[in-house]
Amino acid sequence: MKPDPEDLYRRMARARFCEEALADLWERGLISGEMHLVVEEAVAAGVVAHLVEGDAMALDHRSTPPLVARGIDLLPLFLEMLGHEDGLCGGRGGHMHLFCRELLSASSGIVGSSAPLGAGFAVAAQYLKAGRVAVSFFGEGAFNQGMLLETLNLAAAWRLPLVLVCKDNRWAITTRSRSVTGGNLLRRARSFGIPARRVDGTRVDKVWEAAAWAVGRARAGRGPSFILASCPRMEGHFLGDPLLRVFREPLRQTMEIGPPLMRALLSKPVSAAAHRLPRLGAIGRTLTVLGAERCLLKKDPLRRSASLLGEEARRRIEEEARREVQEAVERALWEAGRGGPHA
Amino acid sequence: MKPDPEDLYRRMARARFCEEALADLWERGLISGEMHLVVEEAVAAGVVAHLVEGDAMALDHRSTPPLVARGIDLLPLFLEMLGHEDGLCGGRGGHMHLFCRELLSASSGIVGSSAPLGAGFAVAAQYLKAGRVAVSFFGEGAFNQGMLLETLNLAAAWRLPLVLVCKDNRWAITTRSRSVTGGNLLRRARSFGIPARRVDGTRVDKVWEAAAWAVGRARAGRGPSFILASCPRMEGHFLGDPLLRVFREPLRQTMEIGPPLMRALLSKPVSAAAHRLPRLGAIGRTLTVLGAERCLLKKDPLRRSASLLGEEARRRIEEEARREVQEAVERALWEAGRGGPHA
Amino acid sequence: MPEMTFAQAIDFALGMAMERDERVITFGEDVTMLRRELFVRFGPKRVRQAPISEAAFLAAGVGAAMAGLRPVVEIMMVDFIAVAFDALLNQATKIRAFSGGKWNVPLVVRASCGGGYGDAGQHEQCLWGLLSGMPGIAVVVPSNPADAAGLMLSAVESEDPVVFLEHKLLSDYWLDYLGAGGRSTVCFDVPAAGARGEVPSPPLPVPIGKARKARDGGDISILSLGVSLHRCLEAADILEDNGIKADVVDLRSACPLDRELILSSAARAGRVLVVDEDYLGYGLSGEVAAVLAEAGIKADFARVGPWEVIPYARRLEDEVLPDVRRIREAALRLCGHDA
Amino acid sequence: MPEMTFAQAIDFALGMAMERDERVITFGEDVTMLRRELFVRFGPKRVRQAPISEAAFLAAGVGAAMAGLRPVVEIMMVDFIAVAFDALLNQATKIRAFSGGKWNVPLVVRASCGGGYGDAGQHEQCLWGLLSGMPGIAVVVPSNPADAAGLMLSAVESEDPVVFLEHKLLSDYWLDYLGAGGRSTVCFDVPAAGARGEVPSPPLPVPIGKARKARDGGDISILSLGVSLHRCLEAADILEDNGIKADVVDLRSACPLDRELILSSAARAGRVLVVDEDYLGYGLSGEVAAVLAEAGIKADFARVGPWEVIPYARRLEDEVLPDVRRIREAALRLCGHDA
Ligand SMILES: Cc1ncc(C[n+]2csc(CCOP(=O)(O)OP(=O)(O)O)c2C)c(N)n1
Ligand SMILES: Cc1ncc(C[n+]2csc(CCOP(=O)(O)OP(=O)(O)O)c2C)c(N)n1
Ligand SMILES: [Mg+2]
Ligand SMILES: [Mg+2]
Repeated sequence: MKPDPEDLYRRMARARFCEEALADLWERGLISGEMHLVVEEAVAAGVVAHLVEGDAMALDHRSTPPLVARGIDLLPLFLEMLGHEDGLCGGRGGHMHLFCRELLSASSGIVGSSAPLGAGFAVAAQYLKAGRVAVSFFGEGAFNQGMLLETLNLAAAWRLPLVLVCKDNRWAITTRSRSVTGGNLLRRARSFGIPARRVDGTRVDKVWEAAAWAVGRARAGRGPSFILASCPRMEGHFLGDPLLRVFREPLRQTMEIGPPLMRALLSKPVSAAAHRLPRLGAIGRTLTVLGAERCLLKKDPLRRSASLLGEEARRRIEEEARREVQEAVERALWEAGRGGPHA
Repeated sequence: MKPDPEDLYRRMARARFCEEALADLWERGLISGEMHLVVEEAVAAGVVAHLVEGDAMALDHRSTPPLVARGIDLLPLFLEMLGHEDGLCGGRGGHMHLFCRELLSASSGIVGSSAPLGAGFAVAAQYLKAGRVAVSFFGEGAFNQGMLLETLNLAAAWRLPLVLVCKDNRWAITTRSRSVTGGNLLRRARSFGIPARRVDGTRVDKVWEAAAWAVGRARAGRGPSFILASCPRMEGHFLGDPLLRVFREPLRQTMEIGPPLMRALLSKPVSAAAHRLPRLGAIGRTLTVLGAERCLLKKDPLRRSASLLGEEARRRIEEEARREVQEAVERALWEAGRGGPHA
Repeated sequence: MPEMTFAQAIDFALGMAMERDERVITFGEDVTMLRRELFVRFGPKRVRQAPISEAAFLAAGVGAAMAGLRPVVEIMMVDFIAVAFDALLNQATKIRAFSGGKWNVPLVVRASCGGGYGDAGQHEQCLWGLLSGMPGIAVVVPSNPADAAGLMLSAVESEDPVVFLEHKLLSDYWLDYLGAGGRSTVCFDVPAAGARGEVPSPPLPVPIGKARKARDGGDISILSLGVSLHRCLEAADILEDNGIKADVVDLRSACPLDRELILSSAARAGRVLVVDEDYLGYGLSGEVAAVLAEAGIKADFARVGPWEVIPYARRLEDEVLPDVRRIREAALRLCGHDA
Repeated sequence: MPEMTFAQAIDFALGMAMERDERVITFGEDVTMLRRELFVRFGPKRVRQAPISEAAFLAAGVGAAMAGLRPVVEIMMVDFIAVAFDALLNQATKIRAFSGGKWNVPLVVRASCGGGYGDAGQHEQCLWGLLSGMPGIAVVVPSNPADAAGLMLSAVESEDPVVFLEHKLLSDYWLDYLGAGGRSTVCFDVPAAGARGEVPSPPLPVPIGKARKARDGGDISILSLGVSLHRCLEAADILEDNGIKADVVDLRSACPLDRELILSSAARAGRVLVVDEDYLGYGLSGEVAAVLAEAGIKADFARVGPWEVIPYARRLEDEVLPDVRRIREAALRLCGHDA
């Protein structure tokens, strides 16, 4: 079996343009609350391309790309984000709690909870629909959450048809995951008896291959597998991440963050200032690293996958996807009475 | 450094005789609730022999042997078991909730909770008392509990002076732990970045050596270690374990357990009885294995350690320990007004 | 009607549900032994042994329920729900709401509960008040075999999460495992009418949220459930000697409450005594008080039950758990007698 | 007295406590950024970054507290306490009781709470009712900077576990992180008097369990806390137009309750309205009703707040969270006016 580059690219493009549209709606204040966006389209597309009807997905707080890559109707999705009663969940779920029963897909904002939820989907598949599988998506930060660790064992002990996909963007909000994580995630999964592969999460073809292996194992009743996909994190933890604003609006943010830090540096006993300087430095370094990583655009998964197909196809697919997303957004805005073209 | 066989034997003998005394009190109905006893004296003694004042212990539902091996006052211990107001905890804790502030030792009946509790003790040691360590004891069944798995990571990430001791008796109540556990526990601990050693938990000298290594690492600020000690389980999960009663009182128990199982075997659709027979067989097998393991007395850790010292010393130590325990029990019964010698 | 023990009645109903509906499965620690008759009948796929990973396997129950099964997940003792609380608070009970009513979670959580045999407060809690504090849940607490069977049937048939609590003093095997251990040297105050009784065969579903008037009086309305209900009935008999006729209502579920029956019984009597084995603070008794107050029923009110952690010593435990003496005294005080 | 934001006041008090007592440490996810000023002052040992392992690090907080530290453990949002519930329910709050009073747990759990910015019901809960349902805990919910600082001081000085809840509408940085994200295109209904105010320097401890009469009336007693308190004050002002003078009581802690002030305010007014942002069922409002009923105060009673999961859409959220309109209407009804 070989990947179909056009199909994969279409999934990715739809996902990316939806993310961009959501960012725009969010900036305009039409979406409330936190909004976590991603550049994880390659992971989403490469995995969900293997799913068929009856397969299930358990998603985390970055749940739109897998849903969009899998082909969810865009209008109810956008209406949901706008809090509209015709939204996917009647406006009651919002972006961290998207539920699509038809696609057997559920998301949750509690870090780690997508793992056991996926295990439950896999239990049902085992019982009701031999050959069907479940996928859980989560971040590397979630890998220290007890219920996820328990699930590694449960999935192995029960030989569940479960694919565990870790999107390793190296950060959990402002924490470098490495600094709070012992050992190594691949070995960790294996030590529970789960076969594991590492993959470059910006390369959709590589993700596709790893997922072919993992989904194939699950369908054949050979139990769970683990995929560790490295991904960039380009937009901070959520939109408007205050740490990234230091770079976008340096003046304003530095004025906000700086003075209290200086006060802390010089607070009593002032003699301690020498000890404190390196700590201030540590904070500064975190900010710098966060900012610098954001600029690693050369790793943009969408651009990288473009090379897998011809220029003409790329342009056609992008155009179609862009049009589809745009129409859905406009239609959603119009239905929400919020100033679409016909408002 | 070499182990002191007399010291170790004394710790073990005290622990064993206390367990026997508790079993007796329990049989006489003077102790209420569940009562989990152990033949894990070698693990307890081999580990706690390394502890000094200011070291802490977090214990599970089998918490008397480490306390006794460490030298806790026996009278308040027995009074606690009898529910007396002068007991270790005023009669309010009981055998699963023994707290001894002087020895920085706390037990908990929630499986797995001794791991993070020990981590907290280790945090305090790190902060308040450099060179002091904490030990967590737990069973192999607890190794699938999320908070314990999280603690492996936390201990590694924070480089805590924590010794994690797993008493692997291969069973969690009636469940063969292997049948619900993926991978391998030693690898599991190592995959979190925790150095690990396996040891025969019936050989106090071997346990002592492993503990010397682990406690030494912790004292030196080199972080957590893991010891996997295999132990027999000779008394069922708790005293009066109904599954073991099948062997002790075969007639009565078979009458209780048998007929409902036969009804289940022959319930509608009766045609299914053929499928059901092997399941009945599985239950029978579990019972048999549980019963058989109970009889592996040749692995009794106390007898095995006797060979480490001369006959005369063994007899002397046993006699002293037996006298001490007996006196404490009698005194406790007398204070509890429950028919000791002076009642 | 056959007579059964409380424990038999529950597994009788569960077996019936499993026979009727292939989607009903059960899993949890030690279930192949605890539910060995069901294991023999339905096999390892439908009666499945779990590792000691309540957080994962309860959340897996949520997922399984969403994807078409009807899992009955056993958490050995309700106290242990604490390690799996997220699966209830943030997952199971949120999904119908978050999905705009489009997705539901037909999950039963089965657990033993309650004290009176000396295991102390980490293993003898009731927690139905705490559990009832999350929207979207039902918490049933049967007090006799027929209700136990009927409520188990209804729980399995419910489209939304139900916690089914099985009191250890009523379930002979739990009490034997945990309290007696085959000893004849201990005895426990087991309410006979709760531990054994007639059960319709096949069992009749008992609707969740319908209370039952267990005794008709009119001078005072005593509300309770589970084991405490039997203590109330005993106290009510004694109260007759003081000329007090008591209504005793078996609430049957801590949540939802049967407002209608509570209000009618309370309104007639003008005096309400809530007897609860769960912690009194911020729980069932408070909710009852609020329901009464909201309805404008200004009854005299009192409650009997524990404010504190349940101690180990049997004597201390008896002082904390609701007993006949304290129920009677509280009732007398409410009725203006000197207790 | 210097003026501070609500958020500044908390860290001001915590910084003071850390300066005074070496045993005070804080850990949790992202604390080196969230508490970066404290990090600069006290370093990585006393302000320690944790993995996303709430169950382990909260239980580690219990152990650390038992062994001589005074940890302030941050659980980013109170909703996440569900994954660490055992550490509170079965460990922290049990140890004083189980040890016969010989060992205690001076632990502070700090978490943000509350809604009104569109994050929906898995991230906007209050849960103080649920938390108060376990014996041995205190749950404080400040409504203004001075109280926030004073209660934080008392929490750190407490010998027993205290949950300190910081409402996200009052804490500017939380609201910015989670709601605004630097946007000028959204706005939130932030009560000005709660988000900023004078704080004594050094801060004065506010005793835990002492309520405050925030407004004196006498026709009706409105009881609330946190953000809702400000909604009540606003409603009370409007109620004056209807000739109704309202007591407004800031409970300050969901547990313990200040029975004295509640009873005196309720007894005088004869009408009690509990306004709660936490789920109404089986929580604070019920406990208040029971306290009143037990004391024989037969007041007219109503409550305003959510019965259900908080929905995502801002409009729907507004319908569920207590607001001035519904408070006013409930008060009018209680006072016999047509609302
Ligand atoms: C149990 C729990 N703890 C903390 C949080 C707050 N939180 C939300 S996202 C996040 C970071 C998650 O990191 P990771 O799993 O790596 O995912 P990423 O955001 O990097 O994609 C945290 C700590 C939460 N939602 N749930
Ligand atoms: C969280 C939790 N789940 C379940 C139990 C019930 N339980 C008590 S002991 C036990 C078995 C523990 O097995 P293991 O850790 O191997 O210890 P062992 O009893 O074999 O020494 C179980 C399941 C519990 N106490 N806590
Ligand atoms: Mg990440
Ligand atoms: Mg074991």
